[in-house]
Amino acid sequence: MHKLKAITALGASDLKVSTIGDMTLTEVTDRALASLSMRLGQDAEFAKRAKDILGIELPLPGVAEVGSPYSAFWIGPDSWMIDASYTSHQTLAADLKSAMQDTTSVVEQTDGWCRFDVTGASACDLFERLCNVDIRTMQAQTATRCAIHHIGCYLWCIEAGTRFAVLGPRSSAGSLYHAMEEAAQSIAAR
Amino acid sequence: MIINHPLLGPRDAQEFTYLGDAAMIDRPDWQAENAAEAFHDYLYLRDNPAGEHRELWFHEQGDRSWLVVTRNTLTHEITNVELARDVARAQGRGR
Amino acid sequence: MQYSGFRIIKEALTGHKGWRPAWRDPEPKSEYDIVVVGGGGHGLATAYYLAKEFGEARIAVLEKGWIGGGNVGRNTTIIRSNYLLDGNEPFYEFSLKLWEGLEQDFNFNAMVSQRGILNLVHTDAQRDAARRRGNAMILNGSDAELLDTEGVRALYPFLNFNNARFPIKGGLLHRRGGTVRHDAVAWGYARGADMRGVDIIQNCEVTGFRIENGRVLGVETSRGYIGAKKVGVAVAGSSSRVMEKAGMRLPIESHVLQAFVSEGLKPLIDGVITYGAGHFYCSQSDKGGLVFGGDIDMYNTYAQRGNLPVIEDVVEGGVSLIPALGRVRLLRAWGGVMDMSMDGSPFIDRTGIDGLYFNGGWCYGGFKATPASGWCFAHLLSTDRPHEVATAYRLDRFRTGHMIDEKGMGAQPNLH
Amino acid sequence: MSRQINRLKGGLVDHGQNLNFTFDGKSYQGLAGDTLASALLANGVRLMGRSFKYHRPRGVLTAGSEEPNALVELRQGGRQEPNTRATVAELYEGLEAQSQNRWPSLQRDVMAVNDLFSNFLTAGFYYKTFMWPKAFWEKLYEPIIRRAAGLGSVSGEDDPDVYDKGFLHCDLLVIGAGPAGLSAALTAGRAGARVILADEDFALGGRLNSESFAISDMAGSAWAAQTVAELTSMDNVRLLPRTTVVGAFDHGIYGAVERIADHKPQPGTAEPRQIFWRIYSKRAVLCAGATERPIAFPNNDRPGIMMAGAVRSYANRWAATPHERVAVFTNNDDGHRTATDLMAKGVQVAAVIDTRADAPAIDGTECFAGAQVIDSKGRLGLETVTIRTAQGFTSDIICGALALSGGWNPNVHLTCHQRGRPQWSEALAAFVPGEPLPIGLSVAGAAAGALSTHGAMETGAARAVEALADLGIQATPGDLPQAEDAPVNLQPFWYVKDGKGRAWIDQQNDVTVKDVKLAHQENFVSVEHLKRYTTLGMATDQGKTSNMGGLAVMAEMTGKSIPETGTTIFRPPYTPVAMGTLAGRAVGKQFHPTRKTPSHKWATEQGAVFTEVGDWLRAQWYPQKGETHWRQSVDREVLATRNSVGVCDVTTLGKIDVQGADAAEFLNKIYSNGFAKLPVGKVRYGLMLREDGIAYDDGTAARFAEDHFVVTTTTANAVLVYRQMEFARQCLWPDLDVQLISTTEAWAQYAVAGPNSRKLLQKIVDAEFDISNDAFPFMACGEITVCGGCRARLFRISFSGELAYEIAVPTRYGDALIRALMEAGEEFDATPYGTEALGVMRIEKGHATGNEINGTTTALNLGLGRMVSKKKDCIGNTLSERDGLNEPDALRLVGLKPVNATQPVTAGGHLMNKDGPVDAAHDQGYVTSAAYSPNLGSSIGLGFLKNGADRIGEVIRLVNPLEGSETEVEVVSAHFVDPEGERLRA
Repeated sequence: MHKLKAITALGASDLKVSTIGDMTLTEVTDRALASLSMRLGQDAEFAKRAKDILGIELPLPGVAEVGSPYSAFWIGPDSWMIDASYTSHQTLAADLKSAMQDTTSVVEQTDGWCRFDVTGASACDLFERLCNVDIRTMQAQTATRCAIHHIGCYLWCIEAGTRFAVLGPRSSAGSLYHAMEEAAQSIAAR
Repeated sequence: MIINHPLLGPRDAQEFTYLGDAAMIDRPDWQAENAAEAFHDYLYLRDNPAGEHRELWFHEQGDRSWLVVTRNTLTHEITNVELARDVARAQGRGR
Repeated sequence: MQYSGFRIIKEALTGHKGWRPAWRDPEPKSEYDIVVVGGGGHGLATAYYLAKEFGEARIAVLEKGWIGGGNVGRNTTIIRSNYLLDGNEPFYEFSLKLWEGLEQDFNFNAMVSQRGILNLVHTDAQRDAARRRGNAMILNGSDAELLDTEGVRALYPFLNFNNARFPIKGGLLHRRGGTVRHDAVAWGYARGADMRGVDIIQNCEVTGFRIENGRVLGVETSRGYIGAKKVGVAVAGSSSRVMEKAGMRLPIESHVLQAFVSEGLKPLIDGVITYGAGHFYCSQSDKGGLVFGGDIDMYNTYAQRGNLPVIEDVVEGGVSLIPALGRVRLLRAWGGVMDMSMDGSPFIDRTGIDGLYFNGGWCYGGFKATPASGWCFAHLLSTDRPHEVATAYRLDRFRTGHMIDEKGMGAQPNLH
Repeated sequence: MSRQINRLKGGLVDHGQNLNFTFDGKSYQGLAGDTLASALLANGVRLMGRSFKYHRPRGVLTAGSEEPNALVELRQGGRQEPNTRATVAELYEGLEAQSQNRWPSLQRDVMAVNDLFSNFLTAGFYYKTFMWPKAFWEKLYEPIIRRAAGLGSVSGEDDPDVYDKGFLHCDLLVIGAGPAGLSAALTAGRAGARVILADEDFALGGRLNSESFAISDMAGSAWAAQTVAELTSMDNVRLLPRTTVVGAFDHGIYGAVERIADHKPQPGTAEPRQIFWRIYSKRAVLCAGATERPIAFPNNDRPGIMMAGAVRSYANRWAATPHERVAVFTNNDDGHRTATDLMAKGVQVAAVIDTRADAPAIDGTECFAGAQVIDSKGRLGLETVTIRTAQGFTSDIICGALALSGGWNPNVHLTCHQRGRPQWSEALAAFVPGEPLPIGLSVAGAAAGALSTHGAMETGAARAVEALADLGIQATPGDLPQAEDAPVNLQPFWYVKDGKGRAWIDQQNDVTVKDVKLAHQENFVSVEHLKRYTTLGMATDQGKTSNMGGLAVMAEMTGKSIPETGTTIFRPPYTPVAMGTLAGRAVGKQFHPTRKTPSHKWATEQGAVFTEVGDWLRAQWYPQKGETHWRQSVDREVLATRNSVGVCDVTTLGKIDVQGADAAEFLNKIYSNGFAKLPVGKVRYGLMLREDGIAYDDGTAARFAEDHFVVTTTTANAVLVYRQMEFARQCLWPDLDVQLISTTEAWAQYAVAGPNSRKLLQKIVDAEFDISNDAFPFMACGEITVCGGCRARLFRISFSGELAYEIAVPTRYGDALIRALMEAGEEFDATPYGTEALGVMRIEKGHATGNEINGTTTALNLGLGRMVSKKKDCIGNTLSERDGLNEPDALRLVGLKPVNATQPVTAGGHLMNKDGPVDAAHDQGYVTSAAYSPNLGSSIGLGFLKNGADRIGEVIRLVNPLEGSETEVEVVSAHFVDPEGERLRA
């Protein structure tokens, strides 16, 4: 293991967790990410190899497919984000690339994103104040892009109504977290 | 405004960046006789209709698709939304 | 009839029976020497100067609705001569000089008020750009001062100096810039033109041009055919629609610019302030309302209305710059359709058709340009030669590569 | 403490709960459930404000948000709120209100002198005078006018409250919770649709709370309460009281303001004052009710003269009357309703003056049929009205209040927000919603012209059923309860013609019948001209109570019908909105998100000074002990880098990952120079043009594999370049096999520059990677590991002109890497440098950045003409050949050095020939960038100079009239340092 010590997107050595009202905001760093983009005209071979290596179907637009060790959600035409445990981060992109070969462009994304999970009964009230998503009808295991405080994020519904993950650009982690915290305090003040 | 994304369904237009007339897809041949004139007309002249307008929107805070949206410039009513890539291919653009 | 304080007293004492129409509503004649299409600020100013400065007679202004109903009636009333490029600054300086004598010239108080315009800068690069601009202004005979933070604070202590995301590092002050009572400009020109015999014909829409052998003979209108030796089109907002009737495609797109006014307040903002880190500029009218605006809605439209994203974007900038505005109420939002040109600069030029002349592409700079636009268009219509300060405003400049791109945004109209 | 002398029994106020408040410093008591207006009336206060122009004493006219007169300054300091309508300000304990637009006091306002000169201050008088002498307008007249104008004042202090924004989604949005809105919501709610019901009032029910008639067997207000209770119990219904829907925008999006804390002294901790909701509705029903309109007559503006419906509201809902003796002036049955209700409450009704010859008699008071009110008296409040009977006799009637009813105008406002035009209804003598309605919006109840309670409930339910049917939701209107269904019995009557004195139409802006007539006389006859010339309808009420009156007078003048004369269309917002609400949280430091670099934490520890670069915060310089001026720090950083080694965080540069079989061909089309032949393991500098041939952005592309490049962009253009590349990929060359994704955030990247940079890197790059000059020459790139196995990318590129590298690791290790570099670099005095030193060194090296690539310059201007290939198709090359972009004396990028080394070179200065005039006509160019070069020991600059390439060695003038400086400068090569580029290859 190398000598460089990681810090969190919020610039600390340990994770930020705060409980506000009935909501808990948790910084998540133990996931590794890589994006798969299908090469032109590789549809069949791509799908086959993806199924083999990932063990899950690559999901349709707006959908997240959860599995182990790999989960995936759709990020654009012919493009998916693969989510795996952080222990695999050193090799995730390389492993996927060697499995997918020339059917796919693979890009390591682990450090492109910060992630904050929100749990609690008021989670819907919170996101109602944060982003333009019909949060109350959002089904478990769906994911969508949205803007929170002008920051482009992915919103991933883990349990409908009560548990969500927000993936935002890492450099804006502080502003993103601040916006979520302020909104949560506003909800809790009711 | 709300743009009914062919893949994602209704999305607020605020997630998109606007470019303009879908004729921007029809980039002229750089080796043609009248290339200079053709590029001038392509880049600078517009129909700018008061009514139905085919235009390019980029889903910047979304899936990064370029869309061709058919929208009425008098009422803002949107009657059709297509993936620009499909439109470009249909219009004969390739490599 | 000459307007004056004495006149008001006389009328007040005699029951105001003597006031006459500010302009007549004549029936259109069958032919004119010069027909100006468009009864907005530019069209009316053109007619006024044609009659007053160029000795032209037999002039008509054709307006499809009511005069002054376009952008001269729906703007944020700012006048300024603070342009960067040689193609522009002499023209706008000429315009500002005309503003400075306008009311006495057309005997109508348009409340020209040189309250000063302050363009704030928030980075060193912006300061360098402001310096280049300020120098260009001075070299063209305009005025400019470069203020530091303290200089700005002295003018506007209530700006956000303590808690700003983008700190105020100074500003470029243009003292001769200011505001004008916008409607009064249209009315003043209309009255002045009418007094000089110009026929202002409202509710008269041009439906086509009669063109033979490459020469325009007249216009078809909703009130019948009207012959004309020369036709000048000044219909910003509808330019593409009207010129299409003459078979022309233009380097112009139509976009909506929203503007806003607050409830009336006791004096708060003395001059005009533009925010350099967001889309917001603001002044206060004599009546007390804060008049402010920001960026266009970005999509092509002919609807004189906008949508929420821009409204919120503008107000976010406003409250960030002036935190006290949080308590001020926005009273009314409206939209004007802009001729957005391909380089952000206008056109005053002949067309491929003899006797047909075009004035348009003003983006959202049209109001301040009204006097010079009218004068230069009148010059072109009367002499067939461009006025010296408007020689760059050619329709073919994109073909030859002589763009006048103040913002450096290239051929994307909604970015200018 | 004054007593509540005009407080009645009953109503919806809590007689058991007194609330203390002050108005102009005087203490009063009101009741829970009061508004400021109802509480003042109950306390016998009729005078509440002054008019805009003549400063006439004014009282409350209405009981709602359309109020033009009773405007006050609420609260103090940063929370002071001007122009607050007393009619909608909920009373709370300790409320403090001040009257406004008067001096020294409301009772004695010296500006009232204007009223004496009103005959001189007619409509538009100011357009005709104040022109001589010229200078006097700005120096004398205008300042006086500005001070006199305006209404309330803001404190100028920062608003201490916070505001939220939010997004709601529903099947059906019901706007207004009167009888129509309640039955629409009930119908839709019972059908299981997702419903939002919003109403501006704090008590839902609309007129049901103000009228005395029953619904089936219970009071209207009781039915409302019962219905609200049922709706509250439904999970699929969301009630939004205190919420005004202010605008109807495209595609079913509505803006709404919810007042969370305005009915409290101040918001609780972390509580927002208001929330601005964007409501996304599939369908909407407008149930906004109607606004009663006055009848104009001479001196019709005295405190105590009010709308009849408002008088009913105050009596029935708020248990208050403006006076113990009230008269009524009406042209329809509503006036009679007011008289009956007042008498039932024990208020004395002096008389009912009804313009209709066939007006019905009324028990308990005299009704003068066919009569008119032709004048009124009372200085600060109404004392008598003068009437003319049908027979033509005039007589005075003593009364402290007059209730006016001229009929009702449907509240069509939101139907106009998308430029729909109302239509005239002869039956109602009013405008009703007209086509085109905003898509998805329908209208019910009084807003649609169904003015009876029954009609409101019926249409409300019907519109809901239709709207849901569109959505495939089956709904049935329940059985409607028994409710009042009186026909509209009205004889249009707009203003009293003969009679002396001014008759007000727009009370706030002081527009009278005479003003409208003058506008007509001067040919300001189109409705828009009328409005703009007289300011009719331009006040804070936007003409809700005045537009129709003005239109009617103008119609009479022109001899046309009202619809022929025109309609006035309404613009958003429906009622004025606090700007704080529209700004939400995006204010102050949160105006934009803040992007931080991986070294931010470390740099903060070093005491770095940061600067804004777009949304990024970057270290500008790193001051050290003893350095008192930023120049000392920057000079030190520059020298240390050039003499040994410096480190700079360059993470902010855009990084775009380009992969695919056609990646190289794609880049060939994006960049003006060629990339097809770039070997794997190499980096190349690339120049991008816009399609118009102007330079767009520059950067590097590193080839990691045949089918894999990493492209860097400038910080400022990262988003734009990515957008343009996606456009090219999807719209121009859709069949190229290329995939793009931004990885700007994923990698922490540092420039390591200076003669010792290799030695430093060799200490952290893992041994198996040879980065010697031979193995890893200038413009090499590769994937390596550092610090014992951390994956990294190494690029040998140089912005400073020194032997230099850029090294990237996954972002989370960026903090550790900068610490590792500094530690390993100690022996070389490795120095962190910021954006200032970066700028100095790139200027010394003549590298262009945003100052030079400014959107108007070409490759030729930049001296990069050779980089535009003519042998291939790439964006911009065709139009870059236009004459105007290739003139013989075109601007060329040059270096500039002061002849006198002690003088500064000023960025933004203009260039003039050594001799000759200094003016725009002789402008030779301008300075784009300047800095002090500690290596050359003088200030230096880059600039664009006409035909500059051929003028090296020439001495010219740098003029800066803006700051009064002029400097002689020598034109030199832009490469001040190491022009041969030996260092970077070392």
